[in-house]
Amino acid sequence: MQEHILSMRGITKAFGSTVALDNVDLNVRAGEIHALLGENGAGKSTLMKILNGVYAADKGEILINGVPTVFRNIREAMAGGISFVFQELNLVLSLSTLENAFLGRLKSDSRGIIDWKSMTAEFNGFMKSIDFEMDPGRLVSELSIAEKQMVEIARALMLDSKIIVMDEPTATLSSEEIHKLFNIIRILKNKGITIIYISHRLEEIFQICDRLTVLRDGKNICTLDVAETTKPYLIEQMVGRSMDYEFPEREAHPIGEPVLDVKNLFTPGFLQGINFTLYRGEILGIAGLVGSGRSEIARAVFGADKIEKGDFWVDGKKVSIRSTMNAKALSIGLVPEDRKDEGSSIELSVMKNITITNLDKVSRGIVLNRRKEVREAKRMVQELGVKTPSIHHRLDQLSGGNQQKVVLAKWLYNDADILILDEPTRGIDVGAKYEIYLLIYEMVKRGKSVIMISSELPEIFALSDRIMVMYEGCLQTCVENHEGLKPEDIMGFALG
Amino acid sequence: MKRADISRLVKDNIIIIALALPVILLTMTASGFMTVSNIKNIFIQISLYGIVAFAMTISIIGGEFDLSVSSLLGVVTILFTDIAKRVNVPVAILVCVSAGIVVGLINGFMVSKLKINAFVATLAMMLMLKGFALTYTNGRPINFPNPALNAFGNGDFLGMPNITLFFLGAFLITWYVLRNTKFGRNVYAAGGNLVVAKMVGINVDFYKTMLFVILGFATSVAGVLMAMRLSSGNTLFGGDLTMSVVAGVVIGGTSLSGGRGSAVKTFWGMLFIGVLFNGLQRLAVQANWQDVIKGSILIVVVSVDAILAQKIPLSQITTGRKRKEQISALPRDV
Amino acid sequence: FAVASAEAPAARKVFFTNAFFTAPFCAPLNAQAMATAAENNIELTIVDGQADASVQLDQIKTAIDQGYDGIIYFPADAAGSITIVNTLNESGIAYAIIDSKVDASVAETIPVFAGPDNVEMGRVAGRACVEQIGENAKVVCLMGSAGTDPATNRQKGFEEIISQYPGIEILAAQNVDGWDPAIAMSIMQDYITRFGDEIEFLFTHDDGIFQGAQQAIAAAGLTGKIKAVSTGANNVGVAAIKSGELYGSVLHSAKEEGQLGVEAVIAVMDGEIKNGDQEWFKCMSPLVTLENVAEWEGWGW
Amino acid sequence: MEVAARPKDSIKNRIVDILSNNAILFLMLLLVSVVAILYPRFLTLANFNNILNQISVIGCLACGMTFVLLIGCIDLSVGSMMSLIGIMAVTVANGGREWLAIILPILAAGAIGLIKGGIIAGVNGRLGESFITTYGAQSVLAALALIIQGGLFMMVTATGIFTRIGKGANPAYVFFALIVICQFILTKTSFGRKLLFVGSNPKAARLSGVNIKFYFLMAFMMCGLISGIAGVLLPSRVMSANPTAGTNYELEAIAACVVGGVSMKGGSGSFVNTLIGVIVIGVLSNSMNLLGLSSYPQMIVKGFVIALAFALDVVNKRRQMQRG
Ligand SMILES: Nc1ncnc2c1ncn2[C@@H]1O[C@H](COP(=O)(O)OP(=O)(O)OP(=O)(O)O)[C@@H](O)[C@H]1O
Ligand SMILES: Nc1ncnc2c1ncn2[C@@H]1O[C@H](COP(=O)(O)OP(=O)(O)OP(=O)(O)O)[C@@H](O)[C@H]1O
Ligand SMILES: [Mg+2]
Ligand SMILES: [Mg+2]
Repeated sequence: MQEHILSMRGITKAFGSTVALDNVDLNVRAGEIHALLGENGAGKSTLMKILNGVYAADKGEILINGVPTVFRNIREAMAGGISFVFQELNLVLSLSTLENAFLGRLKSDSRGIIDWKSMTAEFNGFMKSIDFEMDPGRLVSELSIAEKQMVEIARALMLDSKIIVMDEPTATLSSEEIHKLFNIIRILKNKGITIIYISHRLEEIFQICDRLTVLRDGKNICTLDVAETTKPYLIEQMVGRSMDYEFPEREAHPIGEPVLDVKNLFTPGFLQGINFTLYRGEILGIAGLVGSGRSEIARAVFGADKIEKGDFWVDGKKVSIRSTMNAKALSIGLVPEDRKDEGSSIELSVMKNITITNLDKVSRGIVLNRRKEVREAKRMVQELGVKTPSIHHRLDQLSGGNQQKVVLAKWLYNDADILILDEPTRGIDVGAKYEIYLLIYEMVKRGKSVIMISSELPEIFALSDRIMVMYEGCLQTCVENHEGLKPEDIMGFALG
Repeated sequence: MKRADISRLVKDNIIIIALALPVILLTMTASGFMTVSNIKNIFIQISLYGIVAFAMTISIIGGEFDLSVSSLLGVVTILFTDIAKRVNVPVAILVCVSAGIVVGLINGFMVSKLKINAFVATLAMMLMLKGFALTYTNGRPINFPNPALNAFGNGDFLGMPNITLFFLGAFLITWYVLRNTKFGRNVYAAGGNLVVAKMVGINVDFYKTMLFVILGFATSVAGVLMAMRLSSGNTLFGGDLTMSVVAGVVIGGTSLSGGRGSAVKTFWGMLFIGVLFNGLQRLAVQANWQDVIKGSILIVVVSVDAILAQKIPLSQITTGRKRKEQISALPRDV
Repeated sequence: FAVASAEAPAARKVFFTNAFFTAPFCAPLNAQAMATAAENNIELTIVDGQADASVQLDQIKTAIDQGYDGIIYFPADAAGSITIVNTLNESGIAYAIIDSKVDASVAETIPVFAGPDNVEMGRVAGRACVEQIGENAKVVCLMGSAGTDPATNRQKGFEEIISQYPGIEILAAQNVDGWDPAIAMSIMQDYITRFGDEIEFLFTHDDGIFQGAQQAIAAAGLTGKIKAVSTGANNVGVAAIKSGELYGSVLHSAKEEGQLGVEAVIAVMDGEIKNGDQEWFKCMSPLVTLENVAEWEGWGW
Repeated sequence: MEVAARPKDSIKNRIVDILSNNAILFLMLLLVSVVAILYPRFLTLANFNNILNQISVIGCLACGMTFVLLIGCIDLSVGSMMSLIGIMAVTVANGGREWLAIILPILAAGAIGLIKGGIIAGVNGRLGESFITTYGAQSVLAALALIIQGGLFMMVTATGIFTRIGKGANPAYVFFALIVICQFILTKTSFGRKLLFVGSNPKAARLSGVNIKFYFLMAFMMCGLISGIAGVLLPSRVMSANPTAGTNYELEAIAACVVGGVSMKGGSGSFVNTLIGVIVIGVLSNSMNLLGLSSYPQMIVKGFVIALAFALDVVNKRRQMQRG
């Protein structure tokens, strides 16, 4: 029996009437990479937040190296040698990348005067070691979400902790960055550092993890060696039923006339003359590396950003899209990649978030019909399997994946003809992803069209009718998704 | 220089441009504007409020706001004159500075520990302080005719008004602290995003409290100087302190939503207000119309600032990967 | 053209910092000061002292720097005037104080003060009170804004008289922030709740305050039951006197004060008065009642 | 979905719950009882009427302010707006057109609100921009109020409808009606819902296809209109207009909203919160006047009560957090 560097025993935590954790154990051996798995809302993040003192457990104890320990806040946890990459990005947008990377532990001399030079050196050194180009002076507000994620990771990894907790660090990264990240994780492991790794991307578990613990509905299901298990078995443990496939089978669906034509789209300083067409009933995937400009296209088409020039045709008519209102009136919808900042209002209830995209549907004149609104919201919650105590709970009381489902629900509810999904399944568990894929199929079968941006190539492959590849603001290619197409082909384009 | 660079330059320095305009106009129209004595006058006018303005800059960057300074200033002038009269000046100074710090501590305690919204907490403090001062003096101002102190309050040192030296000192300290110290940068972090600051282990309660303590301290210094300058203490002194100071800070370009701003900005902002007020008086504009002009200018400056900020989308400020230029690692804001 | 202007003596320039520029009382004061100045070939600039001695000090320093011929100073408060008076004295500029007195420590250095005798006004009101209600009665007072010279001294004069009659009791006295009629009304409503019909007499420091309080009195049906004396005797007061709501009001003529202020500074500029002379251009303070209202109407504003 | 039932709370726990959930109201009840024991007249209909009469003007202002706070802005110019509107209203009313004197100034106030909202929306502003813009507007409007009538105090000489709306309980009816209407708009219409959403996260609202500029505009217009109503009520109540009548009312209005529980960050709160805040502050002032506290100690008590109310509220929230 190896020694446990961390063991959490009998942890129980309830939020109001929701029991998030029920008598949960977690035993982590020194120097291993331990995966924590479970559906959305299973209690993974909550368990980690109990470890670092954000929440106090109702019951249970935490032992570190066999010594009972309670951290009252993150400062104590960090001092105790544990660092965290949280599920939600924790960056100060108004500060530079460098400062964010050293947030909370700025280097200074004894008088408190900051040593910019050595911090810059350390940061550049670290970035070089993971082969990721990043300017330390850029404001974080100017970074794309993936770059932000890298800053977040850098911060935790540079800390030299004994234990590093990573809550879905790869949810917004594409395979290139993930590859780089894994390299550094392996280096850390060789140095004897223990890592707790949370992810919904199961293949990652098999790539780097040693052991894993599965939670379901706040309860322990099992703890296994990764080598001894298989993906289908894992899925069964997580979801509670067996799933043969991760993706629903591609069904042939009729593809009609063009619904959206984008010609010569330029955005200030980035997109360089993008041309593409979207057909009725089509799923158009957009692949590319982090920062290649995929989100930029989505935002431009939805009228969210100012464009330099570009023409749009919807249903064969030339239209001008100057604002999100224009786009919405043309029955275009966008699920943005940043759910917290742009996708939702976390202080408002689930229902209010869902119905905001189409209040007319649930009101007579301008007066809301509450019964109808509740009914509609409940229907959406049901359809997407959002796990929430009620539709009147605030969004920030939901788990990360469930928040993402609400953001999706919001636009599915509006039932737009053209739906642009920017990383729609970010942070969503396998089971729920499957449901969402079914919903997307459902939509296109009803004659809607979908543009799907995703950093998960398998997802793009499994769903898209055609795949567009972006590289540094330029459209590299647009290919039919047929049997013979290989991921390497796409990666080739994506790398320039 | 690219167009984007020029517009960024304009945007970052809008206040200096806004300042240059009235200065040029006034130099041309009002005789005696560009004289040493008048420039001195302008600095004297902004010095005492300026001391508080720098402290307010720190606290606004830290995401907090203090309405109670206006009452505190009055209380300090009263305490100072009263104690200086009854005991002596050093004790009076000591009491005033401690009072400022204690008020800051209480404000800080209410905000960081009791989690009372800063606006409400300091509003409550404002009422309590004012009530205290009025009860204490029964509403009557206190006089303290002391020629030596008065000479200090109104005097010069090497051609520089004494109170302006305090102002410049406050400026330099604030500038340095915000830019180069751990304390300063953590204030930016706490103001930029409190939750995040907490999540990365910054002791935000300490920082929040310090913001108010610094404000209390600066206000007590300004109050003592004001009492010396006017040889009296009065509850009504500093009635418009909060608003003028916040206006100066924000006009300078420090964002009220926290996390952004700098001492240099506030310096220009206060100077702008000083030039404007002085100029309007020199041009013999009648009082009501002075208010109309002042108000309109505030609106215009803030609007222009905000519009310029929008005109340049962030993606233009730093271009994408293709044309990425090296930017120094130093924080942008300072 | 140039010849014509050479004949008339160049207009002298006078600067006037009015601490309570925006108060309704000051509107006629400013207007009359402008008129008197024009009659005397003076260019008058009036600025708002914002009720703040610090602001006024800055204004006066700038004005001295600009080379005005004379300054009229309406102090925000007595204590705050020390530095300002010293500054004025040092500069050698001609100046006059109006409306509110300066601090005792510098009072001996000033050339001239133009304004009312607030203590005397309070006394007049006090006597009127005794005359009205006799030597046994219950009184409430609504005073002016806290800490101001008129509020302090009018009450002082009033209480000086009242204190001679042990039978007269002051039930309550409260400052009305900003001389605001709406606040006066609320306070009076609460007084009526608190004391019911015990209140026999009301002393207000301003006709506007009385006007607000009167709304509460009328709503409670106590008009005529509560006798009242006010100060000001302006249009508001005169109207109330005529309608019988108000027994009398002690005149404080804004117009007269504006005129006296300008005349005072002219006298100093002409060298007729020197610093330290402590002249007092006193405003009249008769009690205006129904009997003599015709005589005094129009003196207020 | 697993939902475990919590053990039934003990009676004691439940009482503490009720108390702490309504800390402000209980604090007020306590105060009322103390004053009522000392001054039995406190609990009379007449005094009740007085309180209603006293809170209604500031209540209307607070009601308008709530719109602006809900959208994450602030309006520092409502006080001087009220002064200006009062002067306008009395000028027109004394000219004999009393209905016009009621309607015209309110519309003018709405127009001024639109201008302010237009600026804020035009610059995509929030708290900071609205702070400075409306601070500037405060100075402009106050000066205009002084310029229009030469800074004079004006008596109301009209005798008709204009003088009646401010008498007795009428202003209170206006105030309550406003609260009911606004609360309805906020909670029961799509307009109110979108307003709340914009206040809570303007970025997300924009990306949901909401015309956020329109809502900024409307919030300020509503605030303007309603402060216009306050501006008409005030001279009708006091029977005079004063060019500086509204000085400092804006802070009182904000205080009332915030004490009642409207958040300054936008997106959270309702008109019921405002109503509670206005009543608490009104009752407090009234009882202190009755207790014979002079205006200086009154300030201390007011400040203390505001802080205390909030501290209790926070303690309550923390208790709930701990118990999950
Ligand atoms: N602050 C909170 N208040 C109320 N309920 C909460 C709160 N935080 C989490 N919960 C609830 O606790 C449960 C567990 O949430 P948690 O965030 O731990 O899930 P998770 O396993 O991390 O899921 P995901 O994969 O979606 O991130 C969920 O049902 C959630 O609704
Ligand atoms: N707000 C912004 N300000 C400045 N630059 C930005 C901003 N948002 C994105 N960028 C930059 O624009 C480029 C394209 O970003 P975009 O978000 O479109 O990329 P993406 O392909 O969607 O990749 P990601 O996976 O990072 O979302 C990146 O270099 C990014 O740094
Ligand atoms: Mg989670
Ligand atoms: Mg993207």
